[in-house]
Amino acid sequence: MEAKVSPQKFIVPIGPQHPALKEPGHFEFTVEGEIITGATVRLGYVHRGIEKSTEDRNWVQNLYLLERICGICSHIHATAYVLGVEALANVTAPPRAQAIRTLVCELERIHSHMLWLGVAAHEGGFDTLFMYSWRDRETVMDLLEGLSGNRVNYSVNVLGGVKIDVDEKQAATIRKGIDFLEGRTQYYMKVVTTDETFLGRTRNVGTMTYDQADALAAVGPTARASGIARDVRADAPYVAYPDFPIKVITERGGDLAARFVVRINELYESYRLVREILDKLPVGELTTRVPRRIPENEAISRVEAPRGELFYYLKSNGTEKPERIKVRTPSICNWATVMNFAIGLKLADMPMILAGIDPCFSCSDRAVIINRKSQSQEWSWEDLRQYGIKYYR
Amino acid sequence: MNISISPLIALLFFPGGIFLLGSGLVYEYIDRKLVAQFQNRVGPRWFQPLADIIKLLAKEEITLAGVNPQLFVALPVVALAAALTAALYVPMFGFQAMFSFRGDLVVTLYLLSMMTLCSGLAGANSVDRFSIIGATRTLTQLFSYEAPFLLALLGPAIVAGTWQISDINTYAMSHTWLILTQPIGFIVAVIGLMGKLELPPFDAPEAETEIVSGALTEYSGRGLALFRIGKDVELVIGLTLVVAFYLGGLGNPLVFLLKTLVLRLVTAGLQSLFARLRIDQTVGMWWRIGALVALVQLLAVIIGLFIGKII
Amino acid sequence: MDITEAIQTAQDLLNLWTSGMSTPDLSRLDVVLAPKDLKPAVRILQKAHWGYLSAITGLDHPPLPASPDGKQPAKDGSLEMLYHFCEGAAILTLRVSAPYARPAIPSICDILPYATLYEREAIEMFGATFRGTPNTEHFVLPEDWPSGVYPLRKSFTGLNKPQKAN
Amino acid sequence: MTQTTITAPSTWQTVFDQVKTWARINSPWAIHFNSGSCNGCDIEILATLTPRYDIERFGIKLQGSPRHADVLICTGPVTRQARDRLLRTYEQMPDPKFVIAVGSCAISGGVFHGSYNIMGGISEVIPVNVFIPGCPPRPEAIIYGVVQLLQALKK
Repeated sequence: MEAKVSPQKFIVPIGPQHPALKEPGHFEFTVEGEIITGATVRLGYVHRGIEKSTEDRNWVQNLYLLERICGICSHIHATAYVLGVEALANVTAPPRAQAIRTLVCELERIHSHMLWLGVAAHEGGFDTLFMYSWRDRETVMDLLEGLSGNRVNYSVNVLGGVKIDVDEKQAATIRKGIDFLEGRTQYYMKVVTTDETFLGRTRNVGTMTYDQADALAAVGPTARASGIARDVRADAPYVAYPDFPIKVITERGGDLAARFVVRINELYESYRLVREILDKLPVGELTTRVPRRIPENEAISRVEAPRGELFYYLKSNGTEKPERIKVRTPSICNWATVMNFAIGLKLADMPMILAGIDPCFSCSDRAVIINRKSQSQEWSWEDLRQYGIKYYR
Repeated sequence: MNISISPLIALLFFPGGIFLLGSGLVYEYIDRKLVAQFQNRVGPRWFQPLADIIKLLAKEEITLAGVNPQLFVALPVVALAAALTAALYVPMFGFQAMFSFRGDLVVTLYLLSMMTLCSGLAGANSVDRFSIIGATRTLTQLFSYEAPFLLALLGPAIVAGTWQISDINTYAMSHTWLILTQPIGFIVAVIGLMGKLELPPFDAPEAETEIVSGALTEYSGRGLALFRIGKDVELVIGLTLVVAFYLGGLGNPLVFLLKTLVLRLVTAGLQSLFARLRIDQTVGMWWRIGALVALVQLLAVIIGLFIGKII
Repeated sequence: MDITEAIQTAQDLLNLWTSGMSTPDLSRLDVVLAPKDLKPAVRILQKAHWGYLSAITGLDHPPLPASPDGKQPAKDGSLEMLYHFCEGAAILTLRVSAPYARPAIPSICDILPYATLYEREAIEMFGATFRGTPNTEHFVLPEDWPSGVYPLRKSFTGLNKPQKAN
Repeated sequence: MTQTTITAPSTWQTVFDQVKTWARINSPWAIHFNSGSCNGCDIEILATLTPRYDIERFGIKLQGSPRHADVLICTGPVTRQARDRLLRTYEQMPDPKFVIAVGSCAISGGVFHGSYNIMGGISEVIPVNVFIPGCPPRPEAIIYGVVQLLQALKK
């Protein structure tokens, strides 16, 4: 973690190697006196040049590449890509395929939210909740494995439809699993809203007000926790969401505790959706034909990933290979929001805000080099935190 | 029960060195097993701590550049020595303490906090950011739980009228359990013990997700092994102290085993119940609640004695 | 408001540039703009609270030699930036293109501060220049990336891998 | 250790070596490094900690600092940026150290093979002892890989 010291730069290097899990990032703030005037983030440790690789693979191979952008929400990436290609070739998948896609989308949302719940608790040192939530997450992983044969990267989608079918026996096991999970979620809701030490770490931490979130284009649960009713499943319903409408869940608080509550309420919403889809699963075949060469065209497909809005732009030039595929993942939105949300705030608030917005970013400890005009001191994260506490005493 | 064995053997083998290290490992195993069971995991096998220690002893020792090498090597040894000497004054395994003199309670507590001091110094000694931060956290936490823990142990000392651990032990054995007469003192003592051993909710100094592993980040091989054994020994001594004072003294090994295991169960339960407190929260909690409550308990005891004398 | 309403309000807002408007499908509206019109258009959208900037996509149009039968004239290469704004189900795309020679597009970071990450990505992937963007450091590419090499250009065919470490 | 005369190792030496290998087999501490992986393998590695698989039964503990670990579990096709960090982490680990490459990306760059920004597998950067194929490998496969490593140590 070499420290790049240049005037007016206040560098928070987050080590690429992190004990728990998260992707490595690298923050840089510009400080004038107490107020932060500029903040930026630098990725790079996880950049695999995917958009360039899509240009030398044909449409079918790209499906397997784009599924592996993110291990936790691989199905949503595949769905967005497949919807885009079907729009390019103006083909629509049969209703049964759309419903199965929605079913797996919701199961993946349950899986992702429970994972985040465990990891966020682990970040705060609450390992028992981490163990419990990841033990219960195994149930939804079994359901997904029963459906698609793989715990992660289930590759259920095919251009023009789905590869798997849901028979009555599988539907029964899914319903049983969902009932068990619903019971457990009530327990988590109780823990998250009543446990004193947990609330001590999450209440009014990293609060983002409604207009701040609106002005900075926040997406996903982070936006909904600040009161913005923005959810692509409701605004621009795709796959089978038009026939299975969802209720957008928003919270007022805008702090980390509100984000926990929003995500757990979304779990309830997903359980309801899964049951509804299983009851009213349309009958019909599973795929339609999609030509190998997609005619020259442009398409945009937006889907709601567990962490926010996922944006795909596809351009075809009539050959077997796409001309351009642009993927804008929700985390870039979250980071962009945070970087600008930090401007104008006091240096002393930074530890809370960084830990608050998305626990997956409060990675390993941050060494902070503060460049006041005259000299640059090297503070540790702890000094920054003590500075914050002293500042407010 | 007092058995007369020549001091050398007592020091090296029986209640002293090897046996104590062994019991430290056993208690660490019990702790990891209980916490795992609470998180309904299977937990490690019985010889796990022993395997960990031997493996660490057999590993390559890396001394850092930019670190004072003598200090780097000496600190773990001093830490373990402090912990072992503290064991002499405590009635280990229900036998009489080997050496005891008036005021050995203070010496024992001093030696135990020497142990934490050494790991704090070890962290401050190295260049690596994480260990410096770990060191500051260890030392801030040391100052925060030391006072209430001492006050909590003073209660029984005043009631027993002496500062000698073995006398307090005999007093506790003969009278009603002090946990009944001084419940608050007992609670503060148990929580103080968890603070001293840096068990979770108070494990900010070595928070794995925040500062890699705190003050001991740079240690590997022998240094780390010595620190870990030191912490295990400190664990056993802490348990015996609190049991000797509050749970009606230690008559014989069986009673000792029973009571310490019960206390071990309580601490393991508390460990898996709470999230890790931020360092400023722990310090705040100790000074605002811990110290005050311990003081109130102390006053209650003194007033009680005073009234007792008048009637 | 539903899709047709949203598209309608967008068309009224940007009535200055109706010449470049087209609706490729029900829920999308494309507006071709000259680089100098970009800022006023974004300011209008922001003032009217019409949706939010969802992404900036870069497109590379490599130079085309004149076709042998002389029908299409030789076209020199150009970079095209697509600004996607989303309001409910409607997607408005502002298309701004600039030739390789002068790839200067005004930066919209002063209006929409969160656009800086997207602009940085476009800068390092396509070599576009955004006049007035606050930060031009690498966003995803490594520090030791040779300058002047833009991976998402069609002309880029891969770096020679550095030799194995040890 | 200068070996003056090649004598059959004294019984003390063999006993000592046996105890050493026994200890090494029974408490392999691991550290996890994500050199650009898509997180699929990482969450499977973390899943091995959870109650259902619980690798603590074998004595494997996920450590924070490279100094404390003997086994480096790394995932992902080494991206150019993460390359020298991976090297530095590997060098920081004390001596008897082993490397496990988890997932097909770590073996050969997997589905991202040929991209300009990745180096291919982990073995392009550091010597690897055990490869665990799969995208992502199941937690049982990861545990089986670690057990294979421990068997190899026995010999």
